[in-house]
Amino acid sequence: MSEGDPTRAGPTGSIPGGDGDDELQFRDPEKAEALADKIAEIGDDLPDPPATVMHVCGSHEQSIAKFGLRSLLPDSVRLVMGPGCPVCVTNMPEVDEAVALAEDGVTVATYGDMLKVSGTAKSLDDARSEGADVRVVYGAQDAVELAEDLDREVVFFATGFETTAAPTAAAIKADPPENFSILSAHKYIPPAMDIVAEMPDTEIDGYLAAGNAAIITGHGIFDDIVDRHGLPVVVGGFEPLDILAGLVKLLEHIRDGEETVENAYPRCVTEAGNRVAKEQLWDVFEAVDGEWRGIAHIPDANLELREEYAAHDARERFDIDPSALREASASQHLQECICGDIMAGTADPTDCPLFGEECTPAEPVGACMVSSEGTCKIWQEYGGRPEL
Amino acid sequence: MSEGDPTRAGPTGSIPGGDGDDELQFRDPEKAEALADKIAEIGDDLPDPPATVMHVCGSHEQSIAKFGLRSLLPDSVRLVMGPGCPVCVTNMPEVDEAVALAEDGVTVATYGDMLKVSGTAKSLDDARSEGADVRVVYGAQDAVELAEDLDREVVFFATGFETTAAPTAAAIKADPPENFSILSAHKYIPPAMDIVAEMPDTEIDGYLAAGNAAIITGHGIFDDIVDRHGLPVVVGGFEPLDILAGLVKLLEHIRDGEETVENAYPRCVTEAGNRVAKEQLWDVFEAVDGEWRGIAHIPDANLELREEYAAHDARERFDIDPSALREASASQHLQECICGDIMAGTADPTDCPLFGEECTPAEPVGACMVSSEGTCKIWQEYGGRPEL
Amino acid sequence: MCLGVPGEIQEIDGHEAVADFWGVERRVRLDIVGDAVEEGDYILNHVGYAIRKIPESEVEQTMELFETMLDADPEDMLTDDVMEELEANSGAPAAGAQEEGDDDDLLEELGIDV
Amino acid sequence: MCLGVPGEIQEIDGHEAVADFWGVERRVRLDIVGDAVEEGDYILNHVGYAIRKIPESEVEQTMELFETMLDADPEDMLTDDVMEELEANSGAPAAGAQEEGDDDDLLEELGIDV
Amino acid sequence: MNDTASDEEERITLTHGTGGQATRDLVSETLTAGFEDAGDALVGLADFDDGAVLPVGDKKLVVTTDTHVVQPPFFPGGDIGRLAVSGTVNDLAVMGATEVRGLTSGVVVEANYPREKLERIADSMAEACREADAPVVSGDTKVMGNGELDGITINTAGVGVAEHVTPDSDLSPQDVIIVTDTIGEHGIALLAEREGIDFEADLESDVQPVNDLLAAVLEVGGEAVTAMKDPTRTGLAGALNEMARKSEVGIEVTDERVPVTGDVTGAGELLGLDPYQIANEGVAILGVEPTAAEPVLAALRDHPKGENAAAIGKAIDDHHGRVVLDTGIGNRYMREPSKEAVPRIC
Amino acid sequence: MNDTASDEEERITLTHGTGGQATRDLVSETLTAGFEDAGDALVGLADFDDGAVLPVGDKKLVVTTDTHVVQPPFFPGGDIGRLAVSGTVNDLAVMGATEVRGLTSGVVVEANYPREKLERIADSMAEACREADAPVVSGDTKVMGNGELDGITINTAGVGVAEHVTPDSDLSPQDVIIVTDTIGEHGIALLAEREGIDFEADLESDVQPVNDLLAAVLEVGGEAVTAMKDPTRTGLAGALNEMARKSEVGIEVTDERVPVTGDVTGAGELLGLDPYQIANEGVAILGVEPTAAEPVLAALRDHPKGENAAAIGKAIDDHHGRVVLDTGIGNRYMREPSKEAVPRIC
Ligand code: SF4
Ligand code: SF4
Ligand SMILES: [Mg+2]
Ligand SMILES: [Mg+2]
Ligand SMILES: [Mg+2]
Ligand SMILES: [Mg+2]
Ligand SMILES: [Mg+2]
Ligand SMILES: [Mg+2]
Ligand SMILES: [Mg+2]
Ligand SMILES: [Mg+2]
Ligand SMILES: [Mg+2]
Ligand SMILES: [Mg+2]
Repeated sequence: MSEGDPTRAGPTGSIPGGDGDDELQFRDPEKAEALADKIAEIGDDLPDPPATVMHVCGSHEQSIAKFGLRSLLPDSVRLVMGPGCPVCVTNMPEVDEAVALAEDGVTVATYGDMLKVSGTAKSLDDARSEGADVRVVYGAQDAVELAEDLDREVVFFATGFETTAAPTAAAIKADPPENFSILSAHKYIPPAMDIVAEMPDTEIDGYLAAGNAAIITGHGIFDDIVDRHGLPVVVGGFEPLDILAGLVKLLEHIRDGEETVENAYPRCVTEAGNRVAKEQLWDVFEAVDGEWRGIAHIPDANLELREEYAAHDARERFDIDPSALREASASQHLQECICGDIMAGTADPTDCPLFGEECTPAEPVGACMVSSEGTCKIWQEYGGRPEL
Repeated sequence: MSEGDPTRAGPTGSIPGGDGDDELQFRDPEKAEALADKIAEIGDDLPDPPATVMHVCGSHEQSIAKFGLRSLLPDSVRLVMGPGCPVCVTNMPEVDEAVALAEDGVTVATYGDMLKVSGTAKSLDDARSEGADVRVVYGAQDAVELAEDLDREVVFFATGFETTAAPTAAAIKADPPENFSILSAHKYIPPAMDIVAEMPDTEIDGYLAAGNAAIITGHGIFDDIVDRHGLPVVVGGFEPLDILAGLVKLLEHIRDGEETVENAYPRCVTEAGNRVAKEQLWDVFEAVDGEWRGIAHIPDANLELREEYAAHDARERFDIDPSALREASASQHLQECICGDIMAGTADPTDCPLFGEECTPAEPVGACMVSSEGTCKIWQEYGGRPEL
Repeated sequence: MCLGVPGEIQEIDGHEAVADFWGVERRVRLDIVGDAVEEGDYILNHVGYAIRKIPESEVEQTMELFETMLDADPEDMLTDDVMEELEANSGAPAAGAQEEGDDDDLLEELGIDV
Repeated sequence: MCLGVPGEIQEIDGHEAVADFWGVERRVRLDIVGDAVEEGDYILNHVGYAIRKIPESEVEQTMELFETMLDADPEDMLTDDVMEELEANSGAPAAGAQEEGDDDDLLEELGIDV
Repeated sequence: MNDTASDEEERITLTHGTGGQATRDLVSETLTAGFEDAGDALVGLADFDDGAVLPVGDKKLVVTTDTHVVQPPFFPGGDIGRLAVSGTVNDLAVMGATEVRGLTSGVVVEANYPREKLERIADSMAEACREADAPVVSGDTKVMGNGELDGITINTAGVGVAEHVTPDSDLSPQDVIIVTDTIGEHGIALLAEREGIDFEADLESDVQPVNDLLAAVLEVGGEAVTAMKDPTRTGLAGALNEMARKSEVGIEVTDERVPVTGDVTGAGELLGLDPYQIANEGVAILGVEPTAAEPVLAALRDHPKGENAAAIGKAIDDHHGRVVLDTGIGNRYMREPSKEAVPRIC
Repeated sequence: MNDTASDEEERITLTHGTGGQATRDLVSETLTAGFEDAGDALVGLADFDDGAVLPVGDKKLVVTTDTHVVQPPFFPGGDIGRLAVSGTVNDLAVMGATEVRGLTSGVVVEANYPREKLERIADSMAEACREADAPVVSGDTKVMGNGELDGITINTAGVGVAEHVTPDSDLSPQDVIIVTDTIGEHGIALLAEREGIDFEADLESDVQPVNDLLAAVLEVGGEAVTAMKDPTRTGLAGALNEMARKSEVGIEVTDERVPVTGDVTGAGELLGLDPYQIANEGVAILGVEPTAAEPVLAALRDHPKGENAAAIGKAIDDHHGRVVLDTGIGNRYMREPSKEAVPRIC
């Protein structure tokens, strides 16, 4: 594709650079219509409508909102987003630690989405406004290179699910400079799916599992979830057709009462996952209990650096003391935030009285409005579920 | 005088705030004319015209230039400025020390005039432009207060003749905070008057001595100069009438061949001077040999902190290393500067080919163009010796 | 930040490669891609790391999956003819905006009645 | 920086005083003034330090000095009359610019011929 | 670091400077609250348009201003000088004043800034001025201390004369919405350069003055050109929403009709950025009565700066104040970005 | 710290921003070297006047700009908002455009700036606008990151209409030189505030718009008012020198005729500063034909802003391009300051 070609051909879903016959349209409107028709048809046969289908990935929500996919679903299908935004579930005390480090003169590098996430008293963006050195990086490798270039301590505030933790692990294992360390707020998603599936108010009929996470861990990992909760799980990709196809499969299983795992993203996901990535992930991190913001205390769902990497663990290298930051009490508005319910699938952003009023991406109240993977932000940016 | 009174009554020379009868006009045009007539008359009777009268004070030059006094003098009287600008005679290595300290992260406070004085490689202003913390203060006391307010080392780069050294001494003796120290470039003027009087090309017929310095040291100090060089010395004040009156006296002595000291500034100067100030001055400082920029190496003309004040002596407190700054070689222009000749009374600024062209107050080449007490700067700002 | 973006490997240098993402090139690390990767291979990039090689065969498998899903239902409107038509279209993607004919065509396309 | 500026002491607080310099007030240190200073006294300020008390008597002495100098020469134009005139003027200093009469006066003062 | 007490004071944030709702709120609540509008202005401050329109004698004078704070000041495809001239020329042009009577230039530069860079910036201002046939008639230069300013800012104000004023508020249903060029290049090029994300593609800003292009549009379209707007800081999405809101119409846009280069969409996908929400400079949005749409498009495509012009949708009498995007798969609203990916983009 | 190598690059210094010869050199060598002047400008960029004059229809349009970077932004007697409006209104007015058609306002503010301060500044802009009967018609707001800007800068550009243009270059010998007010208050007040030199006197800036005052002048003086100028950054001395140089006359000034308050001279003596070289804002210098001098002075003194107006000298056909000061004791040239006591004064 030439750089000056003023068309949207590339980005509408073809794999780039290939010759004609492998340029596949995963955004093709007519196929989408056909899949939507299929969904409508299955929707008529569902045993206990509406069926609630939960996906657990911000990229899923992005695609759903960006392409207006909910407008294609029948009333008998309810598609909700669970705790799929790693930014949103980052706990305030974790942000406080990053802020405290930044205020102590350490260079804190992190993903752009993390800047506006509020800690107890302030966000990293606030700290930066007040003169702290906070940098946005594209990923762990860029943070390592920053540490190589700078003559001072660089802490990478590492957030994200297992897909993102694997690159962090790789960066740690690739012998980064001494002045580089990690403040891990990485999370592991399967235990959260367990917890949400068991929440009393949450009535999930099936999971559309996140393809990216499954790339690393393999879809075999969802067998336990199927067993424990009696739900079908379908692994789906992120293009509109991937999602619609995943929904077709998932709704078929719901209609047919099949408690099974199915891979609707075979071009990327296998049963065993990416062995190398998985190895590095678990070599560097171990799963420990921890609080997910707005959701719950979840066993084995936080990823902590193992002791042998203490030299690159910011919590070991520094005496982090965010206590001064904790004195401020949560604002009135924050107490009204229903992010937790939204992530548990029991509420939509439009159910929140602050949505689009007091709470906007420019002045977010809850974490769901901060990240481009947060449900509230996505609904706000793409206009939510419009009556069109 | 009310603040809104739009007249120049105050500043044209009366003593402020007094009631009518002590509001004396030291700038009265008609008295000035009478004194000028007197000078013209004496000028006609001078034994060996033109008589060269040297003053050694930037404030004298300021008044002379500002009020156009040279336009009142007959051709038989040549009024020149000697090494009367403490800024101009500050040596490059002294500036280098201040720059090195500033670049090492110390807060350097100094008089505004010092900012643009070039060291070997750069000025304090250059250092400030590059991020060093350099502050302008009104005097030593303000620098002390700065040190009290700041949580870091403050060095006062102290320049000036004995009049200015006395306040520095007072500040040191008034128990300043620990983080306050002095980088002394103070100078003592009588030895310089000795040196200049003996220079082969300099033919001085009399000194108009600086009233300010004499306030501290007393005019008795000039007896030796009279004895050694066979010259009359008249101590003069700074108002136009003071200067004209001083010149009348000095020219009378020249005409009459009287080698004597006379005090034409009795309202401020006594024979013994200001005993308290003198005591503090010599208690804190001792006179040592040193280089005056552009003039000469002069014995006992630099004022150095005595050992007992080492705790507040920047040269003792810090390991000042300006060697990196010394590598740059002086610019071509600087080599053409004739500041030294001007201060020795053998040249006028207009004799310098750079004057007003390559060398301006905005982009000074030599130190005489930097300070508001420098001859070149004064001539430039007030238009020199206009043919009006 | 969760984004996975497919790209084509252009050049490999040890653990690092340059990949082309729809004409835009960027470095990606190969530390955890898990498969042997060569120039010309497609990978999925996540935060600057290739996390998966995408074999062409599996791309086709996806396509088949969609077809299976639709074929499975004989009542479905998607016939082989339609499939063929879709595939034919995919060669000249979305260039419609550049190729308008005359005034009426444009207004018609936009649904404007004059 | 060599400047010496006369001011009138307004208020004394230990080693520090506030002095009035032609209507503008500023703190001055009294550490080295060398004489007992009271409110209402004149001092000469140099870089924030009073370096000299200026007794009124000596101000008059300066005036006398000027007179002596001029009187010493009988040919001088400055008579007692002139002195008196000067002193009279000093009460209403430099207010000329505010008090112009009519047009002709102004132009005349400025040396403009119309 | 500020203490907790001073944290409670309300403070200005980067979001206040992104040109969207937060900026409008700040401006209307704070910066213009006490201002009286010009009694005789045809378009005034309160209209928040690209420029003001004032009657002077028998002429309609357009006046506008923008301060350019772009970081980095040199970027692929241009620099702050070219941007400063283009920005103001284009603000005038989209109001209908394609003939620029005069620009003013207010340069503020940090002490210690290399003179050679300043010269390059000035040269590029001069070149853009020649390109736009726009003379700088009045200037001002200030220097701030080292550390008091991050490099350089340039304010340009401009005055021009309009025959036919094209505010952003005069769309009617059925008006065809046209963009004059591919969108997003400027913002993406800056983002890539600024964040040091080393895309090895040639992402270049297409910043340019387009008054000549719009003069060609007005020559053909005349009064049938009902509205023009400069989709700068808040991108295509922001500009369309503003036009819809002020014109009290809806706007319908078809995704696949919007011209975007492959590089921009590629970089957008890679960074998770929506090209519709990315800044432009050198692109204009037009509202054109249906009958004039084709001639205007033809005129645009005849001009070297308008080769990629496209009709992307139309104004509708529904969804007032909103923009509906047909994604080809489903429909959704196209929203104005509420914060900007890159704060110092213009 | 820069290394020696980069020290050799020529760099911008604070002196380049002081408005005197260094600024003129920088501007003419660098900033406007490649610019073409407006073909039909009556007064253009190259004239370095307070503003440009352009014909628009049958009107003469005056255009000007200034960026205000004053530090501190709040000072006794005013703030940056009042200064920004006054500065541009006065630039227009001294060109003869006492009727302001529109101002533009380009605010750049640092992230984390207290909103309350911004509000105070905006209020004071609005108040000055009302005082000058000058509407802000177009605005722009940008936010720079914390540490990227020292607080706030405001650019104002302005357009006005002049019946009779009063450039700074039209003095003739015998013209009477008038200043409309006491000089130096603005600069001295800022210096004192900025350097924290705690004068306990009420040194207050007299920054104000004087277009109303100059309208009164022009009503009485008409075409006999040959020149007007704003003695801002380089003070009375700078402005007079510029007028003498451009008009190719000399100017003779009598020291004792120049109105200066006791406070200003007192503070000047204390700090070793010459009130003639200190910035003003809200004072104008006029050149008036001899016959109109007295009526103009009378009109000035009838106006509350002109009570202290004074004739300070005259233009002469000698000492071309220079200003001769009669100090009462001797004569000397009054020189333009080549650097400024306080760089960020306007
Ligand atoms: S709209 Fe804001 S406050 Fe409400 S749930 Fe979402 S993030 Fe929380
Ligand atoms: S004009 Fe400049 S170079 Fe010449 S003597 Fe004076 S200071 Fe030196
Ligand atoms: Mg604008
Ligand atoms: Mg614009
Ligand atoms: Mg200016
Ligand atoms: Mg418009
Ligand atoms: Mg383009
Ligand atoms: Mg101006
Ligand atoms: Mg001005
Ligand atoms: Mg703008
Ligand atoms: Mg004028
Ligand atoms: Mg005044």
